[in-house]
Amino acid sequence: MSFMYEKLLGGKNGTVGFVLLATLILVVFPLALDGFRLNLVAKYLTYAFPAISLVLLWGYGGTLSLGQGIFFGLGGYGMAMFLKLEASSPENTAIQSTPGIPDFMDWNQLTALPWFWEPFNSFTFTLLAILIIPSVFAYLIGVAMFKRRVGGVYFAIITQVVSLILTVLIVGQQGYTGGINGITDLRTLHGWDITSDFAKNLFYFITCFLLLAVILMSRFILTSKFGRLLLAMRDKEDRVRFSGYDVANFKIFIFCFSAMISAIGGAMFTLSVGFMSPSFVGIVPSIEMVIFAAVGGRLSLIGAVYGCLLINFGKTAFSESFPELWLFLMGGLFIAVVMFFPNGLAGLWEDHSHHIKKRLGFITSLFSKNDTAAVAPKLEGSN
Amino acid sequence: MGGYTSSELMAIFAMQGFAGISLFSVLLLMALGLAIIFGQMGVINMAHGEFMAAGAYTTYLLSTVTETYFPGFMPYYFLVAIVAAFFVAAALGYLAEWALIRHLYKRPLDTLLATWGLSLIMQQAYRSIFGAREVSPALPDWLMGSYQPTDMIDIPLNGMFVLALTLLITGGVFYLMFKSSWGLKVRATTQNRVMSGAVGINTKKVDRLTFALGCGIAGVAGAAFTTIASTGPTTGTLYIVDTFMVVVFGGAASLLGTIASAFSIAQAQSILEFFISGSMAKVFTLLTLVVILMFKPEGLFASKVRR
Amino acid sequence: MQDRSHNRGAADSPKGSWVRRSLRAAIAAPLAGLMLASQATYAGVNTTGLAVTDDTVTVGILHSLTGTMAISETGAQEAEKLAIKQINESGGVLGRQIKIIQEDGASDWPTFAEKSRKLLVNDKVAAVFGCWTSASRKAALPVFEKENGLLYYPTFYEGLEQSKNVIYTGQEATQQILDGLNWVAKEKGAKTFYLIGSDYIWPRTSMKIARKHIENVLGGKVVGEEYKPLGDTQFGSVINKIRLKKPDVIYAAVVGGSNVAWFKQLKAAGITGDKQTLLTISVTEDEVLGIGGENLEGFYSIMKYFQSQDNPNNEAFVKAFKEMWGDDSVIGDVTQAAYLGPWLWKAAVERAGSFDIDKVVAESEKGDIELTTAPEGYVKLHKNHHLWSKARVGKWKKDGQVEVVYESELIEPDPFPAGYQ
Amino acid sequence: MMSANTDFTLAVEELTVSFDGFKAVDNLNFYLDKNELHVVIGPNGAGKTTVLDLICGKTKSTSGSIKFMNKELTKLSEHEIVRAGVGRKFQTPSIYENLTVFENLEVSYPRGRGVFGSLMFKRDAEVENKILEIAKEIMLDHMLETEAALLSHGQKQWLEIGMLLIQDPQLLMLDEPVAGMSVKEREQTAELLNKISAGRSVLVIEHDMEFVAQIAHKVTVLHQGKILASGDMDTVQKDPKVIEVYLGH
Repeated sequence: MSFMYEKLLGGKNGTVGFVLLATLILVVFPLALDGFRLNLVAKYLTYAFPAISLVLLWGYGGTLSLGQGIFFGLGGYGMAMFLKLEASSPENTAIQSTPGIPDFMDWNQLTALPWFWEPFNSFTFTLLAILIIPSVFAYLIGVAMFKRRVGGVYFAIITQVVSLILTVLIVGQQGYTGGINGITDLRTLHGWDITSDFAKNLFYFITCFLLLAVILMSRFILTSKFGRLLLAMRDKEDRVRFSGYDVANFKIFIFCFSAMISAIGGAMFTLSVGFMSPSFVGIVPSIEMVIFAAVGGRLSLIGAVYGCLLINFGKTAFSESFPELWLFLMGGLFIAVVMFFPNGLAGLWEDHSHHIKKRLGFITSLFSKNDTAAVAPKLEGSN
Repeated sequence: MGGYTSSELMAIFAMQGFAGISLFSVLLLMALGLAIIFGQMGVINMAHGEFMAAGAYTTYLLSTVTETYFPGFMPYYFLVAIVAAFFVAAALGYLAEWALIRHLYKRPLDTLLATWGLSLIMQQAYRSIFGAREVSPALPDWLMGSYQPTDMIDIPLNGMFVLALTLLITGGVFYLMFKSSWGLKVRATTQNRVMSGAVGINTKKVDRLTFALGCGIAGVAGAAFTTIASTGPTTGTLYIVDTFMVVVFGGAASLLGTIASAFSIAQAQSILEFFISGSMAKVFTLLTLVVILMFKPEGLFASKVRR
Repeated sequence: MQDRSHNRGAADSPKGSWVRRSLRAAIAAPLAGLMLASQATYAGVNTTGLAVTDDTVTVGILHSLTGTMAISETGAQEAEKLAIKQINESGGVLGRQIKIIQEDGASDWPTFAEKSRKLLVNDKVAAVFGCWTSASRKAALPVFEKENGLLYYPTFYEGLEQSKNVIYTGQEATQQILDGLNWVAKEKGAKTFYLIGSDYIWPRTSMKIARKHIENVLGGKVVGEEYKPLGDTQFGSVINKIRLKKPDVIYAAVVGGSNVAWFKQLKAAGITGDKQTLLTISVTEDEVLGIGGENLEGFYSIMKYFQSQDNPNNEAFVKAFKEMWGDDSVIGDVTQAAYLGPWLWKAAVERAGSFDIDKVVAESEKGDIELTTAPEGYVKLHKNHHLWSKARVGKWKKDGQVEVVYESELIEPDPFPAGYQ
Repeated sequence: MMSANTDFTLAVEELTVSFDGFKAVDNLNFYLDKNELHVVIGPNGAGKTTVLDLICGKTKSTSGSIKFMNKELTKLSEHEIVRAGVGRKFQTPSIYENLTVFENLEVSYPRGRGVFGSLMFKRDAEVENKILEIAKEIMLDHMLETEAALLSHGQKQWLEIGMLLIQDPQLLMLDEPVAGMSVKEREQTAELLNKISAGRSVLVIEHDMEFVAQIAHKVTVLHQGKILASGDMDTVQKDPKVIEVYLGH
């Protein structure tokens, strides 16, 4: 148990933050929000997966990836391919020239299912593919880049280009991918209606549990020697190398892990929203994921979740009332976070928590520190 | 290519070559400003495309004003517009450096995020001021039409104009960076900020002017760009990644590298497009670049330095 | 201007922070019992809990106000508001004034799905007028089918779809394409065609239909088929290919920002209306604002509606539109189609005597709802949820308007055209 | 080119590296015995740091051979060279400022060097004892929980030496270990170096001649990438070429 407590929850402070988040998403939201809003929150929470992956990769590892959309997209598309095949049974698609293949293939004059779609008939394969394909892809990019010590700015730009390539490819090869419309009209999973309210609620809770599990796994990594090495590499990469570590391997591992997390988010996105499109793969969503992490606090796993929720609630609220102002606000937020609050919400919380403590007395004995407290002194000098 | 006469093929060859050169001048013009800002200063300016759009909108504004108030001046306004585009974009750049960039020189990844924020703000500003619709300035007649050396060859005049402008600006940048005393200061500052400060160079001023110069050139690119396409609030985002690829591929610190890289990318893209679809041409070009960069991360033309 | 503010007021009133609204909902719950009593008075026109009261009915408008599609979708939502204003002025629908809740799709497909769900589930609107791109419709469609909503979709599109919950007021691909091709083959004696479009579903499907028609019906030849990535602005290579192939007709479906670059570069390369026949299915008066009339002069568009169409319906429509939205506004094909939506809905509702979606759809599916007042001329709703409409070919003039050079008979909509798939 | 095996801990033979034609190290031959504390001196730009870079793999040689206990290093990557038993301290103290002294030493502890090893690494008694032992040696045992950023400049230098010592290298290379230290700290460092050179070879780059005299068993003078003189301190100091180079500047 003490292993659990120290390694996964991060001691008392970490536990409090974790329990607060769990309470918020597992109890408060489901009680306070109607089905429609809860489904929205599910969508927001799926973005928290890539945001958390960026905390690991960028906040701790010092490697900024502008390509997390790639992995989010791969995970999402994997799930969408399975669901689309199920939705394209010969009975459902009898009207097509070639029944039994997805509608967009038929429109693009394909007459048979492409070979790489075949395995997605199996749900087991799909689940494995969602985890493995993005990791392998990240591994290839990682080996090519990190073994050659490409890092920093160049890594950011190259991952951005890769996400552009993938978008152009998906849009251009619409017979195989559904093109710019994406893969839409997903209805059932093993014959079970995924659009029902019950299904949506279930997906919400699955997303929550997966998210909490991902946070615990990330905690485990960060509290291990690996975590200290990540920080060490970020600040003095040469020293780590000349202490006998193969730095590239560590970066590759964390990149693959972050890819896998993002892909899980993508898969849950497809289930919650009911479709997948190239607009979640490209440059803009990838950068938005970075801002979720930055707003939450780039060194706070839990902060990333709050960052996601805050920005997306803001986006929805603002786009309903002041659509013109939204981009100004978003842009201003980017700049403000970089220039004035490099530690994001987690940093603000840290700075002001003792004021709150004075006022709230008793309650703050629980609230005074969240998980970021442990790493807060390490925030300086990040990039 | 059966069934065509040799003169037809020659004509196509010539025009196809020019299509590549035309793309080259566009890429180069956009990349030059970035090569200065990113290559010399190490600042990742994700808002570079928006500074370009600033130049394009300036041109549009001038064309509208001229058309309404000084119709007689129409044939010449475009030349004025290029100069104006430079100064408007440069002034915006000067402001951005002062407000934003100067605080972030030591944090390159953070400049990336901050300038992305800046680009969002600029896009929305364009949308609020000029509307969401794409606009397109009326061009003087001498920019329209084409030059026909033979019956079959048509070389677009606007393409030639952009090419000439590109050569002019490139020459200017080279002179400024490598022949003038100001260029010496810029290079000194970027190589060793502390030392340059110590020998009496006002490094703050140099930084600000260099950034403004880079943005100004982006503005000129924007003005030139109105001759071939339209301008919308998000026009800039279409080119930013390509532009970065040109600079990175060429080797960030090398202006010659930028030129060579713009040329090879443009020709590759343009030739590929003749044989395969546009999307696949783009995918292949970018993929090749990424693969080459993985093997030669410092870019094609970077000199070997002691690290 | 007064009406405009009225509309905006109607649209704004249900807004506010969602938190506040949730709270309000919580407070409202105990009152629901009381409200049941009042529902009885209009139970006849609404048995499914839609947002209908004794004197109002609420509908949704869902277009992109922000993002890249805002340019195109502005006209459509303006036309829908004009139609609703006119309906209200003439006494409303079943004696009820129409209230609008407007949502922004933000050019983002999932947002369309999200906002559709909001309009249907939270706001319980009786109908939604909205969507523009196929992608946004595809994203929203499962929501409409799931929540049994009703969407009036205004854009000409690729067809291959017929949902119980959607009324398509634009033309499907065959309605736009076939007659135009017949015309150009007959009028210009065209035998060879070069097809070029942006790379997505609508141009590809349209080109597929065009190619089959050219090859199988007209006995012509397609000498080239080309797709450019969305937003691409470099057409040099394509133009060179066109020169090499020397087609009788360039058949184009290039959209968005690419459109401007495409026509500018054509003109710069000396390919102009007096030397080359070019037929496009993607340029309306809206696009011309960006492209510039001088770059299009002499080229042809096929649409079902042009602003310069000469009939009394259109004259009144153009006048009303400019009164409401300003003298500078132009009206394109989709704008007109969007204007039809509220009128078709009103007609169906009044014949059904109810706002219930199922009843309204059932009336619409009878295939005999007509509009004699449509700006494009007489239209009729087909059983298959699409409109009977005419195809028109317009020749562009320098001022950005067309001269209509051809008008077909009413064409039956056929979203799943046999022999063209 | 294959060079014969030797008894030397380190044998550098015909080592050359050029940067765009400029030869920073030119045909260098250099040997280091067990238990030897060898100091390399020379004017700025003589190529001293480059030699260390070449040995520890930071810079790749153009030609020549570096043999460490008869193992060719020029083909190995940095971490392999470290694992072979070569430790290197940088000119400016290179420690993890955000970690405590204890954590700095722990991160350098030569176990759990692989990805999964580091994930499963446990802080057991063996680790703690070793860290304590090293901390004592570098005079920081009273500051184990202090964040490294708060150490004095001299203490940082020691900490970095300690981070090398914990790996028990056969060859220890120190680039200007006393730069910026107080007189007292220098003395303590000299003592430390003399203590740790037992059982291993130590290669030091230093400017401070007084300090060099205190510690060096053998001195090599480098000039323009070549060896100018080599031998004990007295011989070297009297060498006319050396005097010329140092005074001629």
